[in-house]
Amino acid sequence: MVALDVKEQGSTSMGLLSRLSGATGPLIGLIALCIFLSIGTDTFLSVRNGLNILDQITVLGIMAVGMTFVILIGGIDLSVGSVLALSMMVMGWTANVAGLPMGAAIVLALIVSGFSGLLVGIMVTAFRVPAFIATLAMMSAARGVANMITDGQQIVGFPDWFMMLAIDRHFGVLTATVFLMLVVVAIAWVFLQFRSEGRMLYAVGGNPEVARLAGIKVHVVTIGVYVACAVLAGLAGIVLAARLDSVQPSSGFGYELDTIAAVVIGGTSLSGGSGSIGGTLIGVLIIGVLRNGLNLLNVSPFLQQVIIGVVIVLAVGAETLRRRRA
Amino acid sequence: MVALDVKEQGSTSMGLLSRLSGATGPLIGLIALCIFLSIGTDTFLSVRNGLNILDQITVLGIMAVGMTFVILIGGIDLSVGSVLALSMMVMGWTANVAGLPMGAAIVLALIVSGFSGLLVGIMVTAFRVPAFIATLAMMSAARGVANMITDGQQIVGFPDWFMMLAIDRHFGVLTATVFLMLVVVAIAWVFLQFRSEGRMLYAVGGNPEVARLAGIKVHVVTIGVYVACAVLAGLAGIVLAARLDSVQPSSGFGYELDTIAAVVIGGTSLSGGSGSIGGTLIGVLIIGVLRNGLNLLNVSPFLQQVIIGVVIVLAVGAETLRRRRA
Amino acid sequence: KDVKKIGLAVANLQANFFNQIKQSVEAEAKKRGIEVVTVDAKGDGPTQVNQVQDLLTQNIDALIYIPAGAAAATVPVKLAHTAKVPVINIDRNAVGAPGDTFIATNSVSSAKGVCDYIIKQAGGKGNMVIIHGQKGTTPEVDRTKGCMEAVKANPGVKIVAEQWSNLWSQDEGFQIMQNMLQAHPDVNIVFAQADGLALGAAQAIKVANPSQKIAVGGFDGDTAALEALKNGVFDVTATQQTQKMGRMAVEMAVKIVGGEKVPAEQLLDATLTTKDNVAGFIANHP
Amino acid sequence: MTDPVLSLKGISKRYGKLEVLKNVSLDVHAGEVVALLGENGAGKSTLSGIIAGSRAPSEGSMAWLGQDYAPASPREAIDKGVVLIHQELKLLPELSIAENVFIGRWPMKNGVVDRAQMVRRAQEQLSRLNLHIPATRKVGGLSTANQQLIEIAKALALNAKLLILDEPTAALGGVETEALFEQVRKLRSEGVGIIYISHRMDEIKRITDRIVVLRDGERVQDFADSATPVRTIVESMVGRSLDRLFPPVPDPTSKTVLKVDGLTSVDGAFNDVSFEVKAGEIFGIAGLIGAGRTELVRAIAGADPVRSGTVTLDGEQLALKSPNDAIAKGIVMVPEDRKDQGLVVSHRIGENIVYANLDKMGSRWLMPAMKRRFADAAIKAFGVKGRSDQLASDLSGGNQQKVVIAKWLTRNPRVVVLDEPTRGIDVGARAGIYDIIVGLAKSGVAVIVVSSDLEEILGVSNRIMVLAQGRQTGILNRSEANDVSVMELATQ
Ligand SMILES: Nc1ncnc2c1ncn2[C@@H]1O[C@H](COP(=O)(O)OP(=O)(O)OP(=O)(O)O)[C@@H](O)[C@H]1O
Ligand SMILES: Nc1ncnc2c1ncn2[C@@H]1O[C@H](COP(=O)(O)OP(=O)(O)OP(=O)(O)O)[C@@H](O)[C@H]1O
Ligand SMILES: [Mg+2]
Ligand SMILES: [Mg+2]
Repeated sequence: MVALDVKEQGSTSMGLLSRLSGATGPLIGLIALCIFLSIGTDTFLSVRNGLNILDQITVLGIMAVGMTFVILIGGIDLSVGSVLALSMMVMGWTANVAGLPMGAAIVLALIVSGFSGLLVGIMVTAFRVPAFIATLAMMSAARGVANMITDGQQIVGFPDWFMMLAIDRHFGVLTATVFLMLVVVAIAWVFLQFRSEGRMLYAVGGNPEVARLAGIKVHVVTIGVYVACAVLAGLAGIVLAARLDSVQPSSGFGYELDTIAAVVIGGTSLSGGSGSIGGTLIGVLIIGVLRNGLNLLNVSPFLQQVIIGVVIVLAVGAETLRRRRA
Repeated sequence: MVALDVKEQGSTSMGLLSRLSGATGPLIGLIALCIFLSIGTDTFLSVRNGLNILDQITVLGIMAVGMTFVILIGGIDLSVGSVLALSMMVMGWTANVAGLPMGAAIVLALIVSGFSGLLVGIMVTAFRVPAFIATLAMMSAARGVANMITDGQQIVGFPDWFMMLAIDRHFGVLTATVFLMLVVVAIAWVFLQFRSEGRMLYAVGGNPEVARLAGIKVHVVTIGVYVACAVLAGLAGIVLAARLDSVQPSSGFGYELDTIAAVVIGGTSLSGGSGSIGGTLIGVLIIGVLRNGLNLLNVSPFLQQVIIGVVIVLAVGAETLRRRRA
Repeated sequence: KDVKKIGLAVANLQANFFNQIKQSVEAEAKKRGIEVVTVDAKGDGPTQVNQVQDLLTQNIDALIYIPAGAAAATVPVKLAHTAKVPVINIDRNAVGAPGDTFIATNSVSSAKGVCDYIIKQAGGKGNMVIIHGQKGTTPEVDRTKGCMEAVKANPGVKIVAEQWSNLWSQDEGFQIMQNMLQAHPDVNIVFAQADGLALGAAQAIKVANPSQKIAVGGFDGDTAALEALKNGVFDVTATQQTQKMGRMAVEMAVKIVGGEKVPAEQLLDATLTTKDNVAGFIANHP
Repeated sequence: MTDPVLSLKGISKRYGKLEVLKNVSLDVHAGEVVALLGENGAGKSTLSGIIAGSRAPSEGSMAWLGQDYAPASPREAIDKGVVLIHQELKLLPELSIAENVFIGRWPMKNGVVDRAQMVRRAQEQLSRLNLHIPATRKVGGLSTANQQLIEIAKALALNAKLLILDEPTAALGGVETEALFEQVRKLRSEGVGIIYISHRMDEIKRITDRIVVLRDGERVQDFADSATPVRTIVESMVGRSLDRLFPPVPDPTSKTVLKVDGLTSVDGAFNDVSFEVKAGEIFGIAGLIGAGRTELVRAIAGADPVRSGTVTLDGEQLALKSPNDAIAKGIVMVPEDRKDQGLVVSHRIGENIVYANLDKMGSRWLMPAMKRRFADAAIKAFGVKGRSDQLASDLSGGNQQKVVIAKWLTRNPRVVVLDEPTRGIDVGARAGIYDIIVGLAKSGVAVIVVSSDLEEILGVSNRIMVLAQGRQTGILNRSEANDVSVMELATQ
């Protein structure tokens, strides 16, 4: 009865559940998955494993936030994996080859990432190249540049404090990188829910022409979103570098599909205009928990691929069934 | 003056140019690319290299036809690369492990491929799972099954006649596989242009609700299209097996993006309802010629990635500029 | 102390070389009654870090680590050592954080052997092309180094073209060779840095049907490639002792956990394999 | 009288708790035109959808030619001869006109689509409606009016026995309407039963044999005689007495607010247009379909670029590069196509109202309660039947239109441009919108109204500018303007 009341309210007032919009099905899926794994293994349900999962989803989580923005405005970004690699190589080269301080290297890496996003944004707005093509091209080009920086070689050995960002569990709980991810998610959530710039993304994604006629600068919003997505991909690259204590130009290969999958599993519509950060977080967690759980269950790698496919469909299909019943 | 006349006609009657719809820019790009490579290398412009390029695009070409159908109805198929591998492994296992005749093995491989497409079609229509998610799931699952068939091992050594399909140049010109691709392209073109079932794809892609109200069975069309795309991916797998005289479960990795890129470069809109097989052929040729040419120019692999990105954007951007001027 | 559970982190099961090691490890462990938990990083370094974390959560007694990515990452080894789990590295070793022992093939000398052989086949002179593996990866660098030693020793050999593959795959080998033959029809020596690439190259040569004889060398000794070698599809490969690597890895795990000292590095030779000696390798892969 | 072709008995339709149709019974005979009238949201389109097989009734039964009739799909209805022209355009922009006309049932020859025959037959249908554009042209890029005509051609090609026209003239001007009526009369004489839905009372009286009025989903009254006074019909529709449609139009001030000088479009849709609008003035723009009125006002509102000419507001020459510039200066527009330009239909109406005011709220935190308060105030001020958390797509057309206007007026604009402000809006609501227009003028705003409804433009404007093929053919004062003088200028 109580549950019913909450739902009633949720659908009329802008309650919590309705804020997750399309993600209630996936949320149920996530909970079911966790319950199943807690029963099926004796290692899943532990603080240590929980923290491991958080560690494991940092990179995906940060990238998925940027991708949520892009998909909300009805775009898509296939270049995130390559931009991540580019950012890593720029940072590694600046710090270890050019010998600049780490802080400067990180800033430069983020600037270069942002610049690649700017190029994509300009292609999409000024030259009307479909986002799929513009970012596919950037995916190829950024990977090429990342490779050219060191002629395909990796760079290892950063200052100790840098690596410790991904390892030291402050207060015994969160590493700096996990904390960073949580901050990024929180800021993005507040931005999308409560800032007028955030609401503009929904308007642009809902119908760009309506948004333009309502006085929203659609081109500026679009470029801004691609820059933000690229900078976040770059930031994910820095996190990855800390996690691996090395950078290599082949990093992040294939991450674009993972990232898009996380966002879409979280209920954000690929046609734009509807979705939420909360949903994306659920999508990221589903992927993270699933990979972790299948390893803990000692499922053979090939069978894992099959199960991942099935669970993704179930998580998203559950949402449809729920809606149909409602 | 004559050119102008043709254009005028093209936009009112259904002339050749208008049938290529969004692909005129890319066609110009393709021609420019060929001219550049003919001048830049002394090996590009030869019958033999032309035949090589045809050989090299067979697999992509066959898959791109199926993908054109899918994208025309406003869908997307990320599973083609995995389905290709699945088809190869089913064929290899049936022929070399189970010891059935080659013909039966090929038929079985195509049936299995079609079945995977059927599953996707049902997920998309009956359970309203977004095509992106349904095919992403199938991409993972089909790859897993392909791997499980031989526990990740490859299978080599098929009957000689089978391998010869990809080698023997009949009348000194076309191999059987290239001929097969041309036949597939021709049938698809006729189907889309002149059959009412083909026109239904445009209607469904243009607006499924309108199509439904006009009495078109949208669900049936959708399922049919995913089955066709999967069968063509399976057929591409057979071609690849003949070409390599072996099958391995890792084949076709990453082909989905190549295939989608070819279709979209060819002017088919990702939002569905507009596009053509002719355009797709141009898209496939651009990718094929580009890869071939860059190797002939002996460009380093990293620079190749950058150049491929730039050319893709230019080919598609040219279309926009052309339209804006018109 | 006994070993009950071993974690096996494989770089990429899609590559036959790694898959063979995996199968050997699992077979040997089964014989000894040890449970193996296998994870596949599909070639991605970060994924492998995640997977090693998951393995450690399951309280494994030893970790067999085949690094993914272009070069070995240090973090998995550090993580394992923090959890007091010994690490056996196979194929690649990280500079900053080596495993307790490292088992690998001496790629440089083996590659030299392959190139010596194909150059000799071609009569000590001619036009040579190299189809590299993924640029910048350890095997690519080492195999190039070894082969170049052979090339330098034969001044009659001229390298006319080099191309790099991304996935070490047969398809790529085919495409690259086809284009190379187009640009340089007079090639007579081909070194492909993996058997997949070599098989693809051989197929491309068959299609082009050139007048001269072209000597093709590969590397790895993949099961399928050995069959092909027997049928004369290509000329020579260096068979890595994958079965032995797997067996040794399990053995080392038992020894280290039992408190024995083991050498820090154990390099195995890859055996030069031609049509003459291939039968033995097919019957019984080393 | 003969037996009815279609007979509805006790049809009800519920969406969740909402009862949209209540126990409606209706007979339609061969060769008669039945008008179905009612306010926005009365359930007219819902009833049409049920008859045409695109929705299922919750209760009740239907009979077609004496047989039980319960179409499961539109296709089934079409095959029986029941054809609906939807209120919303149902065309595929990427396909040719001919293919749209025959969609799903393309003529075939030897297993392939017979394009020649298809184009020829489509062209015949077009010419029945006096539409002279090649049937091979793509539908995308045609004006709304032309698309509406194609929609009608599509239905004519189906050889219907019962034709339902759901607001077919909403996007049409006088000339096109005449062509349509001619076809309707012809079909009637051929024995086709017709249900005609419209909010334009003058049409109803001219074309229909019998009037059925729906109110809140109930059949409330019939008028067998088309001589019934309009006022009686309208009062039956709205359920209260309505004293007038047009409020008295106030006199403008003498202060010029907007000055347009020599404005010329990039693509030639309008040429060298000059006029002034004073504070408190309602400036009408009339013309035939395709005269370029929409293009002109879009340019003034910054939505389209211009080739030459200037727009001056309160003496300041504006550089309008985007709608954002215009809005910032106080020029706002209610566009002609509310579904594609006015509203994000898949979003809540509260959000839609907020979208137009984001820059004003920019520095503040958008708390849900605040947004709701803001939106509710606007909704209430305009009598929108709906709540701020309802999806825009769930509102009736008229209520959607009110939302589009409402979203601007919180900004206190200097110039308000309304393009076809009452397209598809019921008489009762229309009076409300005219009140809003006059209210704006009274508060000193310069109002520009573009309309294809002559009665409307004569009823609310202080002055009327007429365009013909992109040229400005004259500006008439209220005293000199009547249907004859306007049509004369429009056809020059
Ligand atoms: N899918 C739906 N879900 C919920 N309510 C709906 C739905 N479709 C229509 N309605 C509601 O049903 C009522 C009747 O709508 P309908 O479109 O039939 O009105 P109408 O008489 O055609 O109005 P108009 O003159 O504006 O076209 C409206 O209140 C509308 O909000
Ligand atoms: N999207 C478009 N693309 C190209 N031409 C267009 C487009 N829309 C309108 N036109 C053309 O511009 C001219 C004027 O357009 P439109 O019919 O909208 O004028 P209008 O006077 O506002 O009429 P309406 O009553 O339809 O609003 C016509 O010649 C029309 O064909
Ligand atoms: Mg209606
Ligand atoms: Mg207009």
